[in-house]
Order: sequence, then C-alpha cells, then structure tokens
Amino acid sequence: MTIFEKSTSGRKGYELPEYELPSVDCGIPEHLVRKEKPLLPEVSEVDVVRHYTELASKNYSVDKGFYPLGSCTMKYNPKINEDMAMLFTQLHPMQPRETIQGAIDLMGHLKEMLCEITGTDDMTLQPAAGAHGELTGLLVARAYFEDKGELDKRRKVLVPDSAHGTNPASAAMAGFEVVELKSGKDGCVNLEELKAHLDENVAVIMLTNPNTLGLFEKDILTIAKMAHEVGALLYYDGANLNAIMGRTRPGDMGFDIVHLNLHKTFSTPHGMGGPGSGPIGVKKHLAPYLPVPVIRKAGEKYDLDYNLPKSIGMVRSFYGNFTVMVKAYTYILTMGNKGLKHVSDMAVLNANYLRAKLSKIYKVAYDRICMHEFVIDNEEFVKKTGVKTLDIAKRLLDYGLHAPTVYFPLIVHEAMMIEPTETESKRTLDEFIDAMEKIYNEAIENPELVKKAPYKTPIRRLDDVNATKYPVFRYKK
Amino acid sequence: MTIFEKSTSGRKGYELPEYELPSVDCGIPEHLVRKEKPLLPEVSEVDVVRHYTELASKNYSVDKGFYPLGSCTMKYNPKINEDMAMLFTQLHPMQPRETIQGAIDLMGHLKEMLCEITGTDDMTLQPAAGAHGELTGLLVARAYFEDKGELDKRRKVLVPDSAHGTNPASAAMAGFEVVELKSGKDGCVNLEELKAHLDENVAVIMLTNPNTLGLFEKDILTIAKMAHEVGALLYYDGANLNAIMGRTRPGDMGFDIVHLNLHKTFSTPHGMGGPGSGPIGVKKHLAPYLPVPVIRKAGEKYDLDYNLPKSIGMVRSFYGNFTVMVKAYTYILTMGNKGLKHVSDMAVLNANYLRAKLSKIYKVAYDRICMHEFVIDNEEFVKKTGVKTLDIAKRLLDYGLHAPTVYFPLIVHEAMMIEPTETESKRTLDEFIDAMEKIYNEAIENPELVKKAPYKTPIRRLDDVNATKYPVFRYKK
Amino acid sequence: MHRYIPHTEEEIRQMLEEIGVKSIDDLFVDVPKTIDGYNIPEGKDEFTVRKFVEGISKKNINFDPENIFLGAGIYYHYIPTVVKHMASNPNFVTAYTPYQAEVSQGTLQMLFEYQTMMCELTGMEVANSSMYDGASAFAESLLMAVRVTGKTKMVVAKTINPEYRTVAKTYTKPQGIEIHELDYDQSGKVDIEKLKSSVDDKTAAVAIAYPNFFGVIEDLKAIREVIPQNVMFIVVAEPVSLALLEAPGKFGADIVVGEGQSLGVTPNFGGPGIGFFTTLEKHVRKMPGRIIGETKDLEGNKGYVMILQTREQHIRREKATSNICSNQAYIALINAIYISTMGPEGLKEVAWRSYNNAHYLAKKLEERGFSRIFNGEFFNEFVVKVPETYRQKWHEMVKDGILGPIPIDRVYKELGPSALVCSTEVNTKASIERLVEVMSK
Amino acid sequence: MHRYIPHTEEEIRQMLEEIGVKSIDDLFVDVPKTIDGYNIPEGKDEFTVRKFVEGISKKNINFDPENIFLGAGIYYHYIPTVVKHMASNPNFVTAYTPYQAEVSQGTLQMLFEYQTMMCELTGMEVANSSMYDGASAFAESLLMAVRVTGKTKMVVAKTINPEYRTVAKTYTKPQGIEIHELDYDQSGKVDIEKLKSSVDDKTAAVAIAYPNFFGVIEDLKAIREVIPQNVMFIVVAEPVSLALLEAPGKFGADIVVGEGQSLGVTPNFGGPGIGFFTTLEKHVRKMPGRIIGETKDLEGNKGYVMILQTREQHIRREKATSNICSNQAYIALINAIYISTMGPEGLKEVAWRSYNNAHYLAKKLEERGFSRIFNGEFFNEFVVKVPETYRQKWHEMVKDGILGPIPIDRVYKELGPSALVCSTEVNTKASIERLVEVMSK
Repeated sequence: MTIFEKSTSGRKGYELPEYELPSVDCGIPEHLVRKEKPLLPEVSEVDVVRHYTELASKNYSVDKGFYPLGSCTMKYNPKINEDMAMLFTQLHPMQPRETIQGAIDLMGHLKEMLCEITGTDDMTLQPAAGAHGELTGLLVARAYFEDKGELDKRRKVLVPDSAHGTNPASAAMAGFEVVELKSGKDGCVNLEELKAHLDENVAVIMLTNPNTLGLFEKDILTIAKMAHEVGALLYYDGANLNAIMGRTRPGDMGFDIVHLNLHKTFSTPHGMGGPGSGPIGVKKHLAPYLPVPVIRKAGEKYDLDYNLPKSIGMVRSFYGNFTVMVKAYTYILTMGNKGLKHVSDMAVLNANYLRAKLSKIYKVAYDRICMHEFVIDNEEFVKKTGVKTLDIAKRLLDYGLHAPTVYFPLIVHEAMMIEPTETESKRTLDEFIDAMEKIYNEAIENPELVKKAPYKTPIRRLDDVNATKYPVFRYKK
Repeated sequence: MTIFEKSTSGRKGYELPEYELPSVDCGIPEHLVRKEKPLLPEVSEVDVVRHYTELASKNYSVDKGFYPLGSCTMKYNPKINEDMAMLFTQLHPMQPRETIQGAIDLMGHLKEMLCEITGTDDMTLQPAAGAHGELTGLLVARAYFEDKGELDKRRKVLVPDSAHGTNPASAAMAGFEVVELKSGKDGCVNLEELKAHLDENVAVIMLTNPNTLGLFEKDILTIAKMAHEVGALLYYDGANLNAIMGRTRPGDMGFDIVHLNLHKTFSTPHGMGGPGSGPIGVKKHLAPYLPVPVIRKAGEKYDLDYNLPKSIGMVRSFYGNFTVMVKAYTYILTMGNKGLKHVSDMAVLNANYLRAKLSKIYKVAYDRICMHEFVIDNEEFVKKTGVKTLDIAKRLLDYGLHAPTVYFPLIVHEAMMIEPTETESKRTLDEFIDAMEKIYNEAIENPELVKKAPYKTPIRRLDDVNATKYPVFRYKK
Repeated sequence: MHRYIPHTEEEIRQMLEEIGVKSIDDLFVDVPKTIDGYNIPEGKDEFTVRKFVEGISKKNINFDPENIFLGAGIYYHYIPTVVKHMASNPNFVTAYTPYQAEVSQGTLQMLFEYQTMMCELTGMEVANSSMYDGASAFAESLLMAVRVTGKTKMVVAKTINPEYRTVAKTYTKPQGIEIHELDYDQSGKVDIEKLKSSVDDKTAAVAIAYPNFFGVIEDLKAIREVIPQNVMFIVVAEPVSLALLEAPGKFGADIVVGEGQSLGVTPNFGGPGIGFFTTLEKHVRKMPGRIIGETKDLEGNKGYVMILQTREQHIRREKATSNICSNQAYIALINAIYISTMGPEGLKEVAWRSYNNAHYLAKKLEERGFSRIFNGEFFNEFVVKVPETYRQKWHEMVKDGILGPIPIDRVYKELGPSALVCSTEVNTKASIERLVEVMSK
Repeated sequence: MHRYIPHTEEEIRQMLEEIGVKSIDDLFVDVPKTIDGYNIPEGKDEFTVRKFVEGISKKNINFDPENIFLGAGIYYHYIPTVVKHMASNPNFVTAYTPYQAEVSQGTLQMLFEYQTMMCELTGMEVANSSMYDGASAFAESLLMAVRVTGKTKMVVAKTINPEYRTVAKTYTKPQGIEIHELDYDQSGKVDIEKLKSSVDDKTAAVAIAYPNFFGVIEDLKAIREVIPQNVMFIVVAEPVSLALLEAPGKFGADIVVGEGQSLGVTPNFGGPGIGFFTTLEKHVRKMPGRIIGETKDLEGNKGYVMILQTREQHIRREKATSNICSNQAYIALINAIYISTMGPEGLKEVAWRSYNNAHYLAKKLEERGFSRIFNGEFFNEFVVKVPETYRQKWHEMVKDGILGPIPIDRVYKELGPSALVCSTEVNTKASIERLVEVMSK
C-alpha cells in the first residue's frame, strides 16, 4: 500500500516550535499563491516509521547477503564510514573560508591519495557519479584539443563493444562521434581492429581494464603507445579498479584520464543507486582544463584554486558529493597501502574460485584466469533447457541471494557477469555455487519451476513489458 | 544458523590500535591462567552485520506493526528518545560530583514530574524494572512497619487473583505471606472478600487500577479507607497507569506506594524485555525508608542525598537504568500536561472501540465501558470449535499482527487481553478487527487451518513442551 | 587478514588449490607490475581512524542553525528526527540500483512515491527518480529542450543561480547550444520587454527561476504569456516555496527542475543534494534519468519496476537521453520521508514561516538603514545594499557565531556592495534581531 | 492531535459513535476526577525538547576515554562501531519479551547464543538470559543458594564490590539470611584461615570476587579446596578478565555471576548494564530469570523458545524462583554483538592489554613513590596509598581532563588514604604517563 493510501486528511506527523513572530501581510500576488493543497501524505509519525520500515524490509541489501553484480562491486560497506560522514553534514558550502578548513583538508588529502592510487598528476572530486566523471573527463579532453587547435579534426571517440553503456553516452554528450570497436576472439581489444580505426581524427580511446569480461587487456602498453602516437588520449573507466590495486596504476599503463567510482572500489554505499562520487584524475598536460575549484596544497593546509582560465567550468554545484568523499577517505585510511592490495588480491581470488567451481557446471565465457569478475555464457544452456538467463537470475532470489548482472556485456549473448568482491567468505561463495548447481538441475528436471521464479520474494515476477507500454508514472487517487 | 556455526578458526572482526607499551611478564599464577580458548564466534565484521541483520528481520516489533499485548502498553517509541539517551552514555557513575550535574538535574526534574503525575511526595528512580519496583516498595513497607515495631504482626500481603504474577512473587521476596483475594463477579475487588481478610496482620494490599480486566476499581476510595483503618498500606501497580493520566492520581486515590513502568506508560522501548525502569513514589510517611541516594532539590540544582539512616539500603548499583530515565524524561517533556491526558483519553477510546467492534464477534468478558484494555473470554468458543485461544493468537501472526496477551488474567479461562494503546490509528484497529473476524470464520469453517497456524512466520509453530522436558540450554559443537 | 576481508590463510590455500595455481601472484600474471606499494599510509584500526577524522572535522566551524542567514540554494530547515532514523536503515543504504525488481520493491515503491510527490509540488505530470543536483538538472533540462524542439538557442534568466548557469554552459557548449542571458529589472524579476525581444525562431526554451536567486518571485503567468507556445518553458523552482506558491505546472511549464536539498536534507557542504526533474507526459520519452512505474506481478499483485529503459544509456548507448546512471536515489528517500512526515500542512507552515521571518528581517534591516535593492515581492531571501566593508564584517560575524548573509557583488558586479539575506523557519526572533544588531554595528 | 497520536477529530467522533457514547469523558465515568491537569509544563515540539535536553547534558563533563582511570565495576573499553549500528536495529529495540516465539526468533536465538557465550566465559553449564546488574545478580545468587541448600548463612568476602554487598543485604534481610563478612589479608585476597573458620554447618555458600574489588586475582583453587563440598561456591566474576583467567567453572564454582557492562556496553552513568547469571545444570530449576532453549517447529526446523517457565513468577507466582520479569535483554544483545565481533582472540587481547597497562601504570606510580597496598597479583586495577590531600587532587584533575583513580578510604576506612587505580586497553602510554605526572605533582 502506498503512503498516499495510508493518508487521512488532517492527520499530522510533525510539530514545529511555537512561533513567536507577528505575521506580516502576505504580499505575494494572488495569482501566484497556491490554491490547491498538494496531494501529499497526511500521516502520524508512527505511520511514517512503519511505512519506511516495511519498504526497507522488502529490499535486498549488502547487509542481508551476497550481491554478486558484475562491474558493480557490491562489497561490504563499513559502518564507521557512515559515522564519519555525519561529522560534516551541517556545513554550508559557502561558509567563510576559515570555517571550512577541515573539509578542504580532507578533500586535499583524499585527492592526493587518489592521485597516488591512479598514477595521475591532478584531480577533480566534483563529479557526482561514474558517468558524470566520464563526461567531465571527455570535456577535459575536448578542452585540451580545442586549446591545441585540433578539435575540428578530432571528432571520434573509440569505445569497445564490451564497454559500459555510459561510455558511448558520455562521449555523445561531450559532442564526440562514437565509434565502436569489436572485441577480439580472446575478449580483449583487437589490435587490428584498433589500428583500422585509429588515426588523427580520434580524440579519445575509452577502456575499462580489466574489461567487463573480467580480463586484463594484456596489450595495454601497446594500445597506449598506439594512441599516443596519433595524438589521441587514453581514458580509463574506473569501474573495475577493484581488481588491480597495489599492483599497477592506470597512469602507469599510459592512461591520460581516469575516473573512479568511489561508491564501488572505496565502498561508500550505493544507496539504491546513488549518491556516488566520480573523481577524475589526469596527467599533467590535462590539469589546466579541470573543473574549478581544484584543491591544492598550500603549505601545511590545502586551498581552493579557482584560477584556471582554461577550465571547462563546473559540472555540478560546489565541490561534489562531499559526504561520499568522507566515506571513501575513511575507507582508504582504514585499508591503507597494504590493505588496498589485499583487497584486490582477495577480490581476484574470490572471482577465480567461483569461476573454477562454476565452470564445472556452467560454461564460462573465457575460461582462463580472470580478474575480479568473469562471465558465464548460457547460450547453449538456454537452447538445451528453454530456461533463460533471466530465469536463473530470478530463481537465485529464491535462494536468498542476489542475482549477478545479466545480459551484459552485450558481446556474450546470454551473459551472467559475476563479481563476488573481496568481502565475501568462502562459506558464502560455496552457498552461491551450491544454489547455482541446484538451479542447473532444476532447469533440466523441472524447467517450469525456474521459469516462474521467484516464489519466496515479497512479490512474484513483475511484468515490465506492460509497465513500459502502458506507463503509470505516479500514484493517483 | 547460529553465529557459532558461522565461525571459522582464525577469522576476525576486530582490530585494536597498535600497541605501544612493552609487555610485562605475566605474573598470574599458572593455575589461574585460562588454558582453553573459549568457544566464541570467530567471524568477520561482515558476518556480524549479516547475522544480526538476519536475526532482527525475524522479530516482530512496534516499528513493524500492531502489538496489542494487554498490560504491556506497546505504544510507539519515539526516535528522539533514543537520540537524547545517547547524550549521556559516556558518563561514569562515580565521576566527581561537579562533573555530573546535568545527569543529577535530569533525574531530579524527572522525579518531581513523576511525583506530580502519581500524586506522591517522594520517589526513588533506582529500581530497574516494574517487579524490581514492587520489591523495593514492599521493602519500604517492611522497613516502615519494622520502624513502627509492627513487623512481627504484619505478615500478610493481600493480592487479588487478577494481579500480575510479579505481585505475589515480589511480596514473597520481601518476606511476606501472600493471601490471594478472589475477584467479585463484576471483575473488581469484592469488598466482602477483602473485609474477610483485612485485619491488623495485613501489611499491604497490592492493586492494579484499572485492573487487568481493564476495569476501574470503582470502590477504590472505600478500599483505601478500609486499608488505612487497619493500618495497612495500599500499593499501586503502575502497569496500567496509561489509562488514567490527567484525570486522577494513585496518590489521590489513597495509594501509599506507587510503582511506574517507565518502559510502558512513558514509552522508553521494551528492548525485547528490558532494560526497563521502575521508579516508586511514596507518601511522606514512607520517604525515610527509600533506597539511597535520593535526589533532592538544592537551590536551583539537585543533589544526591545519602543521609537516610532508615533507608532499606540499595536495590541495585548506582542510580538505576539512567538512560531509560532520559528517554522517559524526553517523552514527558514532549507530551506535557495536556498531552499526557490526551494519551490516556485516546488509549481508552481505542480500547473501547475495539471492545465495541469485537464484542459483535467474540464474547467480551465484562462487556461494559473499559479503560485502556479489555479481555475476551473464549471459553465457549473453544468448546464450540475445538480451536484454542493459543491457536487464534498464532493465526493472528499470519495476518502480520502480533497477538494479544493470552491466558491472562487467570480468572478468565481462555482469556485474550487486548491493549491497543493510543498510538494506533483507526485504520490499524480496523485491520485487527478484520483479521479477528476472519479467524473466527476460519475456526468454524476450517479449524485445522487455525490449529496449525502460523504459516507465514519465519518458523512454524514451536514445540515448547519438549523444549522444557529435554532442555537444550546452549549451543554445543 | 582484515576485519572486512574474511579469508584465513588456510582458506586461501584451499581456494588456490581449487583454482589450480600456486600463489596469489599467479592470478596476476597478465598485469604489468608497475608499483611496489602506494605512497600512502598503512591502514589503521577504526579507533585511530575515528580519532583522526574527528580531528579533521574539528578544523571546521559548525554554526547553530538559528544563527545562519546564508542560503543561496542550500537551506537549513528543521529536519524531524524520524527522517534520519528511517533513512539510516541499511536495507536502503546498502542496496543497489533496483535491477532485480522482486527484491527491490522497497526502493521502487519509495521512488514511485517520490515521483508522485515531486509531481504534486511542481504541478507536473511525470518526474524522474533523481538527478545529481539542481545545477546538473537544469543543464539537462536545456539538453532536453534541444531534443524536444530541435532548436539550440536558450533564453536563460540572469536571475537563475549563477552556479547553475555555469554548469549549464559546461554541459551545453559541446552541443553548440547558444545561451542568451536575460537581464532583470528594478523589481529583481526578468525584464519582460527584453524577454519578448530575446525570443525568436531559433529559441528552444526560456528558463526562469521561481523564486529566483535574489529571492524574488517571478510572475510565471506574465512570462508564459509572452513566450510563444512552441518555445519550451523551463522553471527552476525551490521546492519548499512551492508549498506556498502556485505550482509552475499551472502556468504552462514544460519542465520544472530544481535542487531538493531543502526537503529534509542536511547541507552536506553542498553535496549530496538532489536534482529533481519533472515534465509533461508528452515529453517523457525525451526526459533523462530513471523512471519508476507501476505494474503487476504474475499473481496480479501491484508492484513497481523501472520503465522506459530504452531511453537510457545501458540500452540506448550513444543515443541515450543522458549518460546518467548512478543518481541520488538515497536522497530521494530522504525527501520522501521528510515530505511524508511534514505533509502538505507542515510544508506550508515551513514555507510560510520562512516567508514571514525573511520579511520581518527585511523590515528590521530597513529600519537600520539597509535598503533592499529590488522592489519585487520575495520569498525567503532578499538582496540588501551593504557598506564597502561588509565582506570583512561577514568574516567577523563568525566570532559571534553567526553565518551571515553572503556578499554577492563578486558575481553580480553591477549591484555594487550587496548581500543576499536568507531566513527560514529555523531562525528565531532573537537570532534575527541579533543579526540586525551585529550588521548595524 | 499529536504527531504520536493519530486520530483526527472526525475519527474520534466516528469511534465514539461506534462505542455508543457521546464524549471521551463518558468513558471515564468510573474514575474519580481528582485533578485538573498536572503541574508540569505543556508539551513541546521535538526541536525545542532536543535543545533543552542537550542543554542539560552540557552540564556534565565527558572525559576522553584515554584519560579515564576510574573503574570499580564500570569500565571503558573500545567498542567496535558495528556494535551500536547492529544493536540500534528497531526490530530489536522495539520488540517485547518473546511471548510469541514464531515472530521472535531474532530475540530468542540471540539470547540462546548469549547464554552460550556466558557459559563459555565462565566455564558453567547454563546461563539465564539476564539480570538487572551485577549487584542484583549477586543478591539473587545468595537467595538461590538458600533454595538449593536450605541453609541461610552466607560467607561473603569483604573484597566483593561494596555496592553489591549493600544490595545483597537489602535483598537477603527479609529472608532472615545471615551474612558473614570475610576479611582479606596483606595480599588483598580473602584470608584463607579466616575462611576456614567462618564456614560451618549452617553455611549455604561462600561468595568470592574474581578479580576482587581491589583488582586482586583470588586463588579460586585454594578457596574451593577449603570449602566443604555441600557448601555452594559463588563467584562474582569480571567477564573481560575471564578471557585471560581460568574459568571459575574449572574450580568447582556452583554459581558465577557478575556485571556484563564491560562487554561492549557504554558506562551509561551506571545503568543500564546487565547482570549475568550462570550455574550448573543440576541447579537450574532453582535459578532465577528467563532461560531460552532450543527446540523444533512442526516441520522439524530448529528454533528457540522460553523454557522452564514454571519457575517463573507469571506461572509460579509467590513460589517463583524470583520476581524478575523485565530483564536486560537488550544489553544481552550488545554483549552478544561485542563478543561476536571481538571473538576469543580479541577478548583476550583486550584483557591482556588491560592487564599490561595496569601493570605498567603500577610500576610508574611506584617509581614516583606511590606504594601498592596489597601484594597479590592483580588484573587491571590496584590500590595505592595516596596523600591525605588526594581527594582534593582527584577533583582538580578534572581540569586536566583526567578522570583519576577513585579514593576508596570512605568505604575501606581501614586502608587509610588510598585510591583504586584502573587501566584498560583504552589508555595510552602517553595518557598513563601523564596521569603519573599529575598525580605526582
């Protein structure tokens, strides 16, 4: 039942302090004064509590269990991160400079550590999410080429067909022409294909490494060299940074621009889809184009630098999703140098353990050592059983587990993309393997059971086709 | 699965700060040093989070829904109460006096307001729960009679058969002989019965008013007079204070000793059974016997008075369950004078509404205007359908509601004691009525269905007979 | 081993064996080892981390909200206790985007209700389930206007929050969008005559703030009347004010966007807040962002799912309406809880008190010789002339525990020394009078 | 109407009609109206209440835990962040006693696990699911000893926490129980010779603290050896110390009780804490308090219920083992989460650091001329001789932000000027050395 249906006219859930000021006459022109009471809930505090308690109970969450969404990095979200963010919630972004030194210092220190982790020279923390970071990074690239007088020529951005959908979308928003690169047989960038598209009309090559198949681009140093030889920039999609920490850095591999998803690798929670934070780090030659303000070291402290005449401007108001940064900062302080390497080591170990065990049941798309994730290819399985990948996903919910990412990457037709993360124990992984095996057997013995799943969830399988065909956008009385 | 079964030797969920002190040699005699590692969980922080998240999800709670346990006053627990208690959690009870003035002032102010609400002259906040308050009150009575030289004579405590089990148990712990008073046909104290037992050997009469049938003892002023005429004291069990606020006070009715359940009337949460807080207020003549320290006004501030030579001593360490007091204090500040009356008005309205509606379906034990609760008598219903009161209770759980108190008071054989409280909306009450009606029909049409309930709970009906017959007290490997 | 990372040495050994490799390093053979550790500190236990971050936070100064008169897009309001308590439920905090609808009904229903609330406040027909902030929502509204109209000239009021306009420029430049800045008049509202002359055949949309950055309430009716029907009308609205002001939808707005921070969200040093985005059903397929719709499950029970996903980047890729993926769903939750708690009456009371407080403060300041620069009717903010030395005074007020009205003459140079004064329901009579004293000294 | 109380006027009217009365007053005809309102303030909105209570709290002084050297039964320890987060789940906070087991498995399983943990720490066979505090648990242990043995003389060590002994006297007096206080010797431990001579045919139990109030570790083995087998052996134990010390159960204890505050619970100004209570299976039917046991549901799934309820007040009434009804279940939850997080190794590390810190501090104090009064081996507390003026100094240390060792000579007059010094793992080398400086000044 919606909160609107729980509403009763005249009920209230709030009380404001006694009001002590005399009322002025309302000077708002009559035609600008609201006439109709908006249809908003009128409920007691108890109703509010029970409504949102009930809604929360209908959600799956990391705190409930395993959430192996590939490329989403659903790791455990430490509670202390939340506590630390609470220390900063009352600050107004336009307070006098001398009253916000702590916040600036925190951003400065965070930026320095993230530059170190990415192997970049400068950074903006302003973007609010990964895709926002992509847009920012491409706008920086754009400004760079404009400044060099090459923008008229450099219209193309190369994006592999295995890339996240945000990559081409961001490139389009930044005004570039998107060219899709077909992956090679080994799941990696095909150097021939790349060569065929790579010329001086290319502005940027956007890569995720490891890519969305969970495979590390072995030829990355060659790719970087090729890109730079034609004067193009190399862009790193940070969604999969969780795989490589402590061993290599995007900047070291030759990437010029790197975005990070603080809500993924650095475990600020996902909050049902956001807020995130998508800082971008850049090599020195791109630093003049970053959004303002940039945080800079000034003696022992940090300061805000607005003096970037070549800056792209701003991509959102103020400094970004600051409290999300506090959480990532807390996480980095907690894990530290060795801890971050351990994160990647164990994330990759877990993925390979799952891959090794599941490959005995399902077909793994590229069954070799993977990084932090891997992809199952159900094409044959679907043909054999009539059970779809979506059905397997729904059936997993009945086992109290979340499903992996499905139907992505697009280059594997019935893909399940599995990223366990490092915070999951062997016991949990074994439970998942066990459920996947049971579902495999169910699909063979009783496919209808799987096709109608889930059964044990707060609601049965939902019709999203008609939901889009005959859309209902809002509650109406 | 228990947390012990989730344990893996060597796993850890904690990290302490780096330790900087040199280790001393352990001087503990060898035979006093622990040899075996205790069987305690070895889990990660993630495991802890998921285990307790899972356990919590298996509980019903006020935040989830209606909890009409009679005499338990399961009202909404305001969130601000929790926040305010957090302000005081770091205080050590033995800090220098000048560093705890806030805590003392809070207790002093709370005490004064509770004295006003109960109509008593002095009060201790030390008892940790209602039953603890009962014991304290009876010990005060005992000390009073001892001081008067009457203790050898006054051995009896009169307790109605409708009283909570804690009343006779507390009287026994205080060294008194318990005499049970049979209730009259109208569910109230039978004055004849009382007269028959009331003499100068009686120390105390313990009453709950309104009593556990939800009926107000109409003859209370007479009873008080009778008690005082033989020199006995009248004790008020505060479990049901939620019915009478703003209209009368135990002290005004003639009660000498009053205990309160701050966790009921004043909505500090119940916390699965505790902590509670059971202050007792007394009339002036009993004040010298209260436990130490007593909080006293000292100018603008309050102070601790340990100088009570006739005090019974202490009934627990320090000042009682202090943070529970903070919550009750916050609640009283929030509700205030008129608000508390409104609480009782609406609590009684809700009970009568339920009574009026349910009496069309079930037999109400004393079907007249009730106070904040009432009792359903299922004796005939059980005979007719073979469905027990317990079965109805279990079936209610399937409707997402908590069951009322069952099989109490003892004087109604198949009793369901229903206390809705004032925080429940008409919508919620109607849902309960609806479920009760459905169950009535189910019991007639399909009694087996009801007898095997519940079905939708995290677990099916549990065997408590064998659990006691072959008790398993703890987890073993 | 680490408290967040469960494996014991023994388990690692078992797992490596299962994989068929000898060591963890064997899993990284493809990765060029370019570093030997980071030059960042080693990890710390939580007690040390807590102390350290608390230490940093102490280098900030928090002001008592009653002494805060700084708004300019981020506002302090009373936030009921229940908001934080309900929003902190880990089943909201640690959930992902609701890709598996059957185990995400909490998120989906909440967002559906949030969409409804935003539609009600703005008077619009559809809302998406959030954008990053008011500035980026505004920028996206311009991009949407291009998609709807096929035209690229935007007439944008100079009275729209300067940060929003800056961000809009960043977003629109690569699309070759021309932004024509529209001047204001003595009233602090847009100059209607100039508006008329600015709109031409190439104009995709006119964008107006309501109330605007100066706090002045634009006359949407008069504005809409002079805009041709085929030019889109974009309104950047302050949502709390909408409890008191007529909904922009009533005046024929095509898109209403804004910053939702004022609806129960703490200032958070500027972020996270939330951009709301509403439009008309006829434009919905051009709208950016995620939309939740109602549907049924296979037993016929009502439920909620993401709809119209073919507009979105993960399906439409470079042809998507926007690249937005992560949004601000958690802040939408806070908005929804706040609105549920306050209800229509509570929101109106908040809006009215803010209005009344600001007007009381304006009167008191005028009595002390601070003149208002604009004569247009305002909501909870207004601009006053201040002495040349005011910026210095603004810093000095910190010592009095006051976060004073912000100087705005660096952004609006034409105004000369001036400050934007804000008051909401959290200011008291005493705090208002104290501000007046301090400012008059 | 009130935000906690939902009814509108219209609903009240409808309900009264359904009941068949005209007004609310008609529902109270039986009640003698003795008052016309209370003489207490009218209710306030939550923002005003919050400010007011925060104002009161500011009249207290909170100390940085690293500068706290006051123990005496209530201890500061590092409490992992996860403890508060997990314990604040409203499905724990706002649940009642698990009367309907099928919707209370969270509570019941948690308490069953708590019981197991307490058994493991104490080395006993059964635990109840909590008492009010250490003092009342101790008092109840004496009443239980009477029920088991039928005898009424108790030999109680003077080294048991003085508050516990005071409470025990209050509880036992009405039962005609005689308490014989047992002296301590130079070592700070009970005087074994005096113990021998105190125990006689009437003796129900001997009660000893471990470690005792002076911090000294009693030799339970030696004590048990001189107590006849038919005399019960009650041990009041400090649970954190049990991670390091041999479990009392190993020495033949019949009952082990104590205060559980040190297991993850904030000091709370002395309450709520929790009394733990453990014994042997053979005594279980004489044990007070609620017990949770394992069972099965009608499909054979494992579950948990309250067991042995016929011992309890709601069934057995005046013959009950105790009147306890509300207990401290929520604090048991905190204990369980803390123990789960720390595990056996973490608890041991905490105990060891406390031990080591206290010994380092003792050494430093001795170097500065503070002599220890007792020569027995101690855990994390010890008693030192102090100057006559120490009580004054104790108050002065507040200005240095130090919560110093508490003077104990008002309770143990025979010791002369003396203080009980406590150190746990939260004290740092620097804070310990600073205390020594301040005390030596």
